[in-house]
Amino acid sequence: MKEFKTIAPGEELLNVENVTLRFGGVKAITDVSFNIKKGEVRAIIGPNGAGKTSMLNVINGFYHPQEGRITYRGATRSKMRPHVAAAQGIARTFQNVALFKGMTTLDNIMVGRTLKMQKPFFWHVFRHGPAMQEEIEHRKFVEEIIDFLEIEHIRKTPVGKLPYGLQKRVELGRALAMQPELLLLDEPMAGMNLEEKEDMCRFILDTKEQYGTTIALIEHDIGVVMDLSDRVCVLEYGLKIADGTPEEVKANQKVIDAYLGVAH
Amino acid sequence: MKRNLTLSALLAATALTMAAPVQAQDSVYVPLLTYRTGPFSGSGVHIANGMRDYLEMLNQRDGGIGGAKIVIEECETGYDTKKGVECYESTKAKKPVMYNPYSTGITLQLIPKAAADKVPVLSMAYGLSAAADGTNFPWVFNPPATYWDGASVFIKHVAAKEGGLDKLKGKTIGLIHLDAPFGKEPIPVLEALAKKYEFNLKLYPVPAAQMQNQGSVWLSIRRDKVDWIYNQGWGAMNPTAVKEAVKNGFPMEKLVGVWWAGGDDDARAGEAGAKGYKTLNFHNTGAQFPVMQDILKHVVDKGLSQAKKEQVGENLYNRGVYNSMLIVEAVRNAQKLTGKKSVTGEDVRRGLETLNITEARLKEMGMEGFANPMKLSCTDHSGHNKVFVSQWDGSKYVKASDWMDPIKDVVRPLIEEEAKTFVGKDPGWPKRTEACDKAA
Amino acid sequence: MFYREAGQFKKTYAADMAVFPILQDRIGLGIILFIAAVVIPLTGSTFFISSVMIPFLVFSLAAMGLNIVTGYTGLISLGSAAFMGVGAFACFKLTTSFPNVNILVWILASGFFSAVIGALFAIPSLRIKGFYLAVATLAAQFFLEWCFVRIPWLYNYSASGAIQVPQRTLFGHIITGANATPTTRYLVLLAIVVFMTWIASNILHGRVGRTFMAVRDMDIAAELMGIRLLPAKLTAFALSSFYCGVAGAVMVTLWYTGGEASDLFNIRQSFYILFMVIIGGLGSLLGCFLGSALLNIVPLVLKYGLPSIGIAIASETAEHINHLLVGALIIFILIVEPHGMARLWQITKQKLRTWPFPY
Amino acid sequence: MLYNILIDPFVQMGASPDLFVQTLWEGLVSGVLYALIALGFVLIFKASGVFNFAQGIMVVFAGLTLVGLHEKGVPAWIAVLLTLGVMYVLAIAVERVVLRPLVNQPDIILFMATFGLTYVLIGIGEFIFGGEPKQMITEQLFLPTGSIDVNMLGGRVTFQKLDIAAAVIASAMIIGLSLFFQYTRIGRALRAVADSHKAALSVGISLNQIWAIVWFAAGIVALITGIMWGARSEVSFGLDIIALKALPVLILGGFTSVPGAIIGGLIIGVGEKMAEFYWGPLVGGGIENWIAYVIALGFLMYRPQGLFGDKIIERI
Repeated sequence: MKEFKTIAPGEELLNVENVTLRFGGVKAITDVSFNIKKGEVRAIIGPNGAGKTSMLNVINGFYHPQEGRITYRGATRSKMRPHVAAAQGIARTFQNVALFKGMTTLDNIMVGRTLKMQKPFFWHVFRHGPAMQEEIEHRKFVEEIIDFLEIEHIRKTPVGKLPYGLQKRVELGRALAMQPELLLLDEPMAGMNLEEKEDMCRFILDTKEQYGTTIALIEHDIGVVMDLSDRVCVLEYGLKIADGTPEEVKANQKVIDAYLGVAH
Repeated sequence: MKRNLTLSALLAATALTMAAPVQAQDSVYVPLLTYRTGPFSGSGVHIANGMRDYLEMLNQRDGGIGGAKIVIEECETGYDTKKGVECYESTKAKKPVMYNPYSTGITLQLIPKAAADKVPVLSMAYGLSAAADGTNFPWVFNPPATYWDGASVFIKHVAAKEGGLDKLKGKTIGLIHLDAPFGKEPIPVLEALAKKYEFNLKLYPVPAAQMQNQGSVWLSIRRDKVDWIYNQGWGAMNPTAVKEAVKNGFPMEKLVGVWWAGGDDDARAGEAGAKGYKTLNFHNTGAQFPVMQDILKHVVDKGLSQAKKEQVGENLYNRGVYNSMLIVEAVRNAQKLTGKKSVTGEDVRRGLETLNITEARLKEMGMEGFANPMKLSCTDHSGHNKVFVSQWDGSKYVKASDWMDPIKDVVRPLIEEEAKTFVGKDPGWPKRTEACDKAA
Repeated sequence: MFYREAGQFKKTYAADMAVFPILQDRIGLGIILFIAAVVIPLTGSTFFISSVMIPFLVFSLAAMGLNIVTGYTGLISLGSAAFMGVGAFACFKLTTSFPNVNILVWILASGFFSAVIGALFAIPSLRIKGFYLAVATLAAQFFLEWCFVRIPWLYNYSASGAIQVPQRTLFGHIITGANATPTTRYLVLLAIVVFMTWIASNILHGRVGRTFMAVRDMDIAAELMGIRLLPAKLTAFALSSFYCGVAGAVMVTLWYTGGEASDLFNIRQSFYILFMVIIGGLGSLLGCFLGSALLNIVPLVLKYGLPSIGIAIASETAEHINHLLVGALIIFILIVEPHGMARLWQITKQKLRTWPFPY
Repeated sequence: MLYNILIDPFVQMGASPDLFVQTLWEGLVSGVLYALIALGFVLIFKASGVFNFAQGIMVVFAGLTLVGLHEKGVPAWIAVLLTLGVMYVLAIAVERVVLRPLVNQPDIILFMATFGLTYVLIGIGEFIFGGEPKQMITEQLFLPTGSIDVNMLGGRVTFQKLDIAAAVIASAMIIGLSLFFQYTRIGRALRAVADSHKAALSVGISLNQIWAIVWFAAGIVALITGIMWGARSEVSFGLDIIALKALPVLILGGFTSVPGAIIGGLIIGVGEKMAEFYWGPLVGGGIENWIAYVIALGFLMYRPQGLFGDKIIERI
């Protein structure tokens, strides 16, 4: 495996080239190429079943495309195990919240720190010395995130018991805990009311500013997408139909057809 | 965790109250570790009934043993070692005169415990064969014969039918056995005899979980062209073995079970085809003996037994009666030795070591023809007494051979050797300090 | 009213991360340990110590092992008894081969043998999940059971396959073999169990424990968090088997003194341990103790308790009722609270905090 | 050594073909019986997603009820009907007491609940009929006994009439069940439920009723299995461990496939008999106990979804 490089802001962080993904005979993604630059908010939109989530799954190595190449931080690969992706700074949230339901908010976010905790098993056996130091150190970091997302009051509540909006927030917190280079957000605002959406927008923008994280985002609320993102990529039936700034995409006839449902 | 504590406290209280002496004046407390549940209950129920009924009969007829009432307590083990040990621990405070563990697993557990607690263990023709060595196992008794004796008698029976010990040469003799300590017991002696008489020994282990699924074992027996089979099985294994033998056309008169493979139900399972099935035995079947009639009269007819009338006289029922007879005779012997009525476990151990049941005594007990005279000694806790072969005639077992002595010159040295290896490595094994009594 | 945490402020993260952050809990734990280590040995009858407390502790330890893999990591294992067996035979072999090394060392060391075997059988767990994995662990159960009978080296070639744990001492006290008093054996066992519970609690409250639970709750998400599934599952199985192995080792050395060892580690034992975990509470250390206590006590109460308070019940009927009751209890607990008695206890505690004014 | 493992068994097969055929037959018959138990599992798993651990004990329970009733003086055919009644009541009770309160719980919880059910059934069975093993009332049920000896391949092959009957009855039942699922209203409803609980609910299928029906169907299968197993050995609670053999069968066949259960059963049955007969002696025998699990496990590594199971696509 090639070396992963550090990418300067504005440079290309991720490049997807001609990716095709099939499940048996069904093509989920066909020959899609696009890139993500460091420091931008990149949106992927499209109607249901357009292959957006599959695209994210390809990026963080959960699905392996049959064709195409993916270059991340200067290293090209066709296959990457998800945990390697995670180790190289790709974090994500999920369309249907994928939190660890039996654990508390605090523990969920602490799991996000797993990769950064490397003290040997031996010390964990006694929960003293280095292991305890490490725990406390990371706990401080996690408390900062909790503070940032304003979820102090649910710190010790099992996440299964939380309302949907808060769960989404905890999930974002867990992804942030990984201090990712690239953050993939899969419909972070689905099913939220207006107020919750506004909060979430604020968190996303703050994340970008405070941590300098690059964000790729799938979202159905076109208003939110247009407001938040720097560039938008539009998929339909697994094909890329448009790519550009929000204004360019808005004006694109294919996009309008896709969303308004013109007969082909 | 508070709930947990209240429960434990409750239990502690129960345990303490139970530990209080229940022993009235002039009584002997005989705990019976029996199993009427579990995978082996099919055999266990009959034995339990027989044991209980004989003791109950003495209480009813004679008021106990030598004036001491027998306090009988059954404790259910389910043939499970853990429960068996629980039974032991829960009853040992009541000064039992001896234990009858009725499972090889439980016997193995009780062997060291009983020595420490000074209670004899009577594992009648089961348990650890090596325990026949009274020097190393002063507190364990396995009369009237060990599994090793049984296996050697089987070989003698084969020789008799084949026309002499020299005719064994080249024959193939199979051992189908439960794949557990109980089942593996006869292997060393059969191996020794195979060497001596130059026959081929084939082993067919049946895992406990496969007891009812013996198809491939019997196919192997057919393939290996086995001439005689010795069945060291128990519980559901036996009826299945008999059925499979019938099915595979194995000659029934060449299938010989150890005495525990001699349940009436075991043979019945093979229906008509099972006629001719043989089993070793050390007591007779049937209800014609005076002792059985007394049991029927004093116990069964009064509704004091769990046995049905027609079960009295069946092989395993009679086995239980025989076992209880040994208990009672040991207690009686101990009473004679000590002059006390309420004897203790230590007294009964002495009673067992000097046990000598003569023909005259058998007649007195109404057991003439039911059992054979037998004798134990301080070094010999099994006696290596005579056994015979019974045969299933389609509805009951009948005596099919004379009483035969085991091949003692092969068995005894093996026992002493095994006893040494069994206890040899343990620095804490109790050395025999008990004095040896002269026969009473 | 007395169970209040008001006024107990935590000034450091370390204090907040303590296993028992509330003062009353720590006092309660102290009392329980005092009862277990002082009151019971002084006042308990032999029967109570050897037939109630010792089995209770041994099974608590085994349940802890199973709970690590099933409750915390979400992998159903039906082979825990077999892994206990590995520990038991390892301990027997080690102490008979090297009699001069202290038995305590061997008891803990035998856990490592069990851990290796457990990890070996866990390799398929990456590819197979759920019930399929449960069946795979049955393969371990039956195969190991067979090995215990079929490899005479394990039981030092004794003719019947029975083993006899020799007498060993600790600080001059006899702790194994027939001459060890139940109280000594109990105290040694208690020390081992307390130590092992402390270790388990440490591991499960830290990074490793969180990894296990993440795998349990959503293994895919865990992988995307950077958790490598195979090592995580293998660690869980190894740790679980370690606990089971030690439980097996103490079972033969401190509870049974040997005997028909192969018989002790059969499939029914595995089920029995699983029931303890279900009834006690999946994913809870306290649950291991509660489940083990309940399943050890119910049969004893039925068999010995009822007759002693005058309810005559035939011992075989008690046995039948016991089956019925254990089964019904499992269903009942699952319906009332799928997380077992431990969760019920937690709920009670939660209520106690605000009692008598819940609003 | 290699010769013993790789070549000698096949030489033996060739040397005495009659024994080979006999082993094959034995394997097929036990395979059919495993398949019958597995079939009960599949029925319930398909319709309710419940992994019914209690299927094995239901077999024993049904057999025990039949024999127990007959012992109490009930004529055989009435005893069969009564047993069916008992199994029906059991199905209703399971649905009411176990499944309904546990609806929407994770699979593992339901699985564990069936563990509880196992012990309840053992308890009830022992309580009413006693714990000791019983003889199956083979003759009263007009099951054939005895055997047919065929002289072939230079030897003798024995076919038990009972085994033949078992194979015939099992096939008839499997065909019957497939027809039932294919062509009846309830069968269609069952298949709908198997596909999606929610969708089935939305078109007005009563889940509770369907569950009761599949549990009853599994009960009928259990009774027939119980009679067959019982007639081959005896009816006792020891059978439940053998019933666990249905689990590797399920692994091979996939949890949702009826043909899978049958073919898986036959593969396991034949595989274990062959392994025990030809390879068992090399390691001292007794391998029949675990070889089935190892076969299944090896297979699983290669094809995690089983022989007929659908390929698993993980989604997130």
